Amino acid sequence: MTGNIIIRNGTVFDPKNNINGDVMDIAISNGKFVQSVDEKSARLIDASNKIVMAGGVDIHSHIAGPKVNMARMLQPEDHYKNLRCKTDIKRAGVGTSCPSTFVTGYDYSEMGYTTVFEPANPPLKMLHVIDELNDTPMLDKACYPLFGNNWHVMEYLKNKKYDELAAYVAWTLKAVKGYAVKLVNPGGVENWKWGVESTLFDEPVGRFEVTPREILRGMCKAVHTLNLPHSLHVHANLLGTPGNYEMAVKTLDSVRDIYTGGKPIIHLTHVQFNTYGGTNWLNLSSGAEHLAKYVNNHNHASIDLGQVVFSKTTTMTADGPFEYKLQKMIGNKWVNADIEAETGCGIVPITYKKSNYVHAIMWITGLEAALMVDDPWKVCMTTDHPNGGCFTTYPKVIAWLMSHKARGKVLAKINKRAQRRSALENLDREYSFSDIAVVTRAGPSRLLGLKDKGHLGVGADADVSIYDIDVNKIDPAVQYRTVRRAMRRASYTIKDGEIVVKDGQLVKSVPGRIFWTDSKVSDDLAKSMESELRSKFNDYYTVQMNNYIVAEKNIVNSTPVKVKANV
Amino acid sequence: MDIYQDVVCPVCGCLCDDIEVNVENNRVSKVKNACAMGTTKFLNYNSDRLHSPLMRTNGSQQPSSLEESITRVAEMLVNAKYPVVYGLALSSCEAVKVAVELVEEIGGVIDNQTTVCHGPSVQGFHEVGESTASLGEVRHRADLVVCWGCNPVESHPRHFERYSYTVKGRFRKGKEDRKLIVVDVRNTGTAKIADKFIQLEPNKDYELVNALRTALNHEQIQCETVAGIPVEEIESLAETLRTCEFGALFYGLGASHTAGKGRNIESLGLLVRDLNNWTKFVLMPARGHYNVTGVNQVCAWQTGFPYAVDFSRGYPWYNPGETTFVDILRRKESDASLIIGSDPVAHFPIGVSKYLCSKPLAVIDPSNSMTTMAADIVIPSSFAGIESEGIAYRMDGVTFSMKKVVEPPEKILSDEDVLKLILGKVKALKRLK
Amino acid sequence: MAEITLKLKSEPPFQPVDLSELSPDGVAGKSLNEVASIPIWIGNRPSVLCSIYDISGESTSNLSDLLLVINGDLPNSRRIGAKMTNGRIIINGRAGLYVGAEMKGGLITVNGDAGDWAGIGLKGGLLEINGNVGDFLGAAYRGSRKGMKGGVIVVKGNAGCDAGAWLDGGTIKILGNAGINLGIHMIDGTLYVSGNCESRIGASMTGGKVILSGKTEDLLAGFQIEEIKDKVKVGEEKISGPFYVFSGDNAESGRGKILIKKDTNPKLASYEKYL
Amino acid sequence: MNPEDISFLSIKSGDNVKVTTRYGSVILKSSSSNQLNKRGLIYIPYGPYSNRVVGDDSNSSGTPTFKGVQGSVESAIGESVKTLEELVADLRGV
Repeated sequence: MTGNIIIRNGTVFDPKNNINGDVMDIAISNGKFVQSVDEKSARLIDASNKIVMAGGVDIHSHIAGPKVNMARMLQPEDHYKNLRCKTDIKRAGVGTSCPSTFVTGYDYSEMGYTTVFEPANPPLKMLHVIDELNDTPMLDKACYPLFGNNWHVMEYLKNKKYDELAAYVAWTLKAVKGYAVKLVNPGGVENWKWGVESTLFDEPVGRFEVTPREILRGMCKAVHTLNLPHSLHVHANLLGTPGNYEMAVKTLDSVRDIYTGGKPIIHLTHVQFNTYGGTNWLNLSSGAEHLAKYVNNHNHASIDLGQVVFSKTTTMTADGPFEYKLQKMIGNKWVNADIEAETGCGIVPITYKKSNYVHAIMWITGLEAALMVDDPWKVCMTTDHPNGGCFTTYPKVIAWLMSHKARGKVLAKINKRAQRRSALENLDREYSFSDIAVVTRAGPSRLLGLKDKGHLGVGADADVSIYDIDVNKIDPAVQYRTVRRAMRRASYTIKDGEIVVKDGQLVKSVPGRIFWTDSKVSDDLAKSMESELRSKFNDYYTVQMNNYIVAEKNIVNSTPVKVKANV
Repeated sequence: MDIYQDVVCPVCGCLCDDIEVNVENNRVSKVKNACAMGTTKFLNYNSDRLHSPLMRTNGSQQPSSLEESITRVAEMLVNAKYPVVYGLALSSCEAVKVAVELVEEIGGVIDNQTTVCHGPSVQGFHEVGESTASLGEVRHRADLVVCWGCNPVESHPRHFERYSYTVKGRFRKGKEDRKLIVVDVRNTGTAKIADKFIQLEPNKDYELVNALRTALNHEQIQCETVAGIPVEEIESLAETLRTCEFGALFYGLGASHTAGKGRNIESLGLLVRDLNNWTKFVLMPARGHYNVTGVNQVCAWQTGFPYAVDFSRGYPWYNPGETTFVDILRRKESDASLIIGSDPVAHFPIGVSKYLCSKPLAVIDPSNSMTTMAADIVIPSSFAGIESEGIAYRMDGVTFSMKKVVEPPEKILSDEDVLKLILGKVKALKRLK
Repeated sequence: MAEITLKLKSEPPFQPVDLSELSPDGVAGKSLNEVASIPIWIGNRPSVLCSIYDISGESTSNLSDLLLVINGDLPNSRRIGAKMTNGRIIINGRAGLYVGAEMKGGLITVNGDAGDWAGIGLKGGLLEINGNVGDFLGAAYRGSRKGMKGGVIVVKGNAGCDAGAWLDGGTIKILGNAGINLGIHMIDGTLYVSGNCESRIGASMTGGKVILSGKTEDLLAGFQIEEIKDKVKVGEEKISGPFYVFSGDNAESGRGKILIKKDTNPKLASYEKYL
Repeated sequence: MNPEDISFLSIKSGDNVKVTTRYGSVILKSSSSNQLNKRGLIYIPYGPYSNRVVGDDSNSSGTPTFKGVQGSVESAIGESVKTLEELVADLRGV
């Protein structure tokens, strides 16, 4: 694989191993961190006066799959703004909000990221997702298949067949090579397929006799039963609706009793879009306070931000009805794409403007959530790329988290009415570098059950980012611009022990691996579930069951994660 | 005898995946479940094969070695200042990936059959987007099916029985629960079985859609007929569309190739968008070549653009009309072409075909065609989905892994492998330079 | 006025020639030698301006005082005068695609035909084409809803299809005939056609004004007659009518106006009963 | 072709006709079809013959004008339909 590397005299932030800015050496051999290596045979990287962290880990970023690709096809005008030439190392491509796959990998890598998970995929089109991820270099990747509006799921729940449900989820993850379970607007997308725009939490889904609450609880239990590495990943109902913080809290609270300690069992994603107060768009406000209070008082839940960054971007989600309402409101081009028996999809390009009241409230809401949740281990930094903004804007978000001054600069320029309604001015909290290492590395890795990611301990995957920031000279609260610049282009990115970025430029292209979960349920249960599934498969789908399965030969560096289920 | 089940049919965009193929002594002996088009392909694919590479010397095509032909193609591409690589709708996605890399390497243009097929539909999509669905959604829910300028009965024979009309779905028993409306200029096979046939005047698609949308907005239409159809009939059609429970509008080249082209599809997109304010409605192209959707997908994720991508300045650039093959030929701008599994000499208007033949022309194809007859270099290839594996996309984007059921003839490589050899040679030549 | 003259050499390349750097902005303040080495692309080969043009004259750093004269037919050229902000270009011969694309100011005169996407996304200045022009004159890029926003385009000859698509300001005058989809998706601004016009004028328009002196086929169903007007103004110019005034596109709940000369369009008399 | 159009030309289904448009002309073998249920409509399958009478002007869409092309049809009994080989030779100019 690779030779030995010593990263010398770096200022190391490795919160998982309680290292907080200590100056030390990090040794790498054969793609893993080791105690020490022979100096003579090692390549030395001088990291003095530089920050050393584990490679970045993104828990939620729409980088590949049918909806991302439709969004690419939808917007040639967007690509024209950022055309990338082929080089000796890089393939050509396009940037902006829906970058081509190669560019996605390169840009992430140049920011020091090494692991990115794609969070919403129709199982029926997983071969497409995987094939795009195969073409997304530089990163370790995985997918979260969608289950929130799945007919089988709703039927198992209606018939109270919980073991079979777990077996079905295990089978699907294995068949389509998914990693975690994602719910998007549970029940609401099925209703949308008949044109119904809003779904109540405790009202049965049309023609299926189960409620969104039951879907949430049932799937949360199934994930628990299967011992999946990541908790239930939820995009709640009523996303993008004034007053929806109540639904967010209700969603988290609906599974509280299932928690038995340890890691969180539910991850509420892109909370910014789900944490509004007010009753309509005119009196919209941030509801972050309420959500933060709940998350602070409970340990069964984690969140990621979905921060909005003022820019032209593209919204895309499996939440078809949300995108329908969005296009009605802003009148832009609109894609809706429903998937039989499983899920939906919507896409609307958008430009977030500082002067726009709603957009300004959105910006405030995300940051308030980040600053009001006390424990950074419960928070992951995301923009829900590209929904809140492109992942290339992460350094901006990091600067806002680290600097009251940086936030203030923007706050002064946003819509005045929104400004007056913001609590940001009074939130003095400023993230430390260690906090940043938590919300961009250690935290997401822990939540994803990636034991070998997000830290620099011996035995972990040697994914490293080195940033040109001298903590003795740079106060991030003041010199946030320096931090932003440094984080946009890593001095070094090391992936599996190979130097892939140097001085902010890609120096080597590597394919990365694709994780998926193989949760083993008892043979008898698996067999009976599968035979029943086979008997009705052709009634549900327009493809044969054998062709639904994604073969491992179609995956570049297929990396199954094996766990044992409780059934 | 070997029996292969759940074979994916590599003919049309329906990509039926329930085909059973019997193979005896490396020959397909029997085909079950396929339509006439699919059966014919599996049984007769071998009938007009190319058996050896050919090169034109002194005006006539002579057999040559694979290596020599690969070298000649690579030289042709490296020497060209504006080469075009065209085709791939009958290739696997794996082959498409190699082709995109090759075109990046040579600084050329890559275009595919979309350009003379649903290219205008893609342009309509750029303008307004679309409300669409996987075909199973239509199967389970649609109580109204509209075929606009498409003729599935004759060109996608199993479309109705598997996906859209006669098929039984979860919420629909079959055609008794659905209504079929056909909008076309002629009384096609599909029109003949429709519950309602709206025969419009040629080139008046946009006018009719505009009138329907105006009627949906309850605005007065100040003329007696539009596109040859009385306004009352248009208003009643708008009412039918508006009041269904789940409508599906399939469109074909009858809409995308008539006057206004992409604007027609854009207007259908707007019609369906408007209908979603009343009910649930989806729009879908009925796509022809089995993997034309796949080429668009791979091109889009690798380059940002679905077809007609110009790498001449190092980055991908796209603008139909400028970077599309027909227009490049019409302006006489290309200086070499490599065609993969397509027959543009037969299918492009005569003026541009002539120009195509006047510049160096190479072809990779399993079978003889007018283009192979006109070419300077011909390299035979295997049939993807029959003689080699690979990924293909159905017209609604559902993805399949195609099977290999027989061995290709001796020494015949897949187009993916031929392209890899050309790419290798191109890289070697560029290093020498 | 400082003048630089480019004379096309014999046997120019037939592959696309990218001249996006060729504008007063790219030439101002440069010596002749520097002008000669302005980068261009011939197909996939990087090259320099003097490989296809003989260059003479004298430059100036004062943009507004700079004239580029380009002699010779180069219909395969791309982007002459793109994004120019000031100064003047005279093209004596056929110009290729994207002439004056995204132009912000100054003046371009084409004494000959111009290709497709001339003046696309124009923001200011004057683009004069004394021959015919191709499709998508003053329109928006693929997928973009930002068409021409300001400035003036005058075409002496005919225009192809989709002229003024997504027009959002400024004026386009076509003195010859116009193709299908004139002013489609128009938001604001003025489009004037002196000759005849193919169908679908103002399709999906939401605002702005199209004025037609010549003949057209049917109007789209989304337009309703509003009044008959004696004369209209295009910029400073008064054009005498009478004109039928239609409003629409009602398919898009639009508030655009189409004015069509009554005398040349007796077919449209059928609308008078709705007045 | 529409059956009435065939009678109007005083030919029978199967006789050769000459189709002319502003793009060119081609000799074809006629065939009567009730799918062409209105007079004045003809249909030519996509391919080397239809491509002699359709236009390469794409309206900057990339797609030639393959449909909705106006033209005329006349009887061409005695004239022969070209073979594919002849068409290729034509194209290559040999």
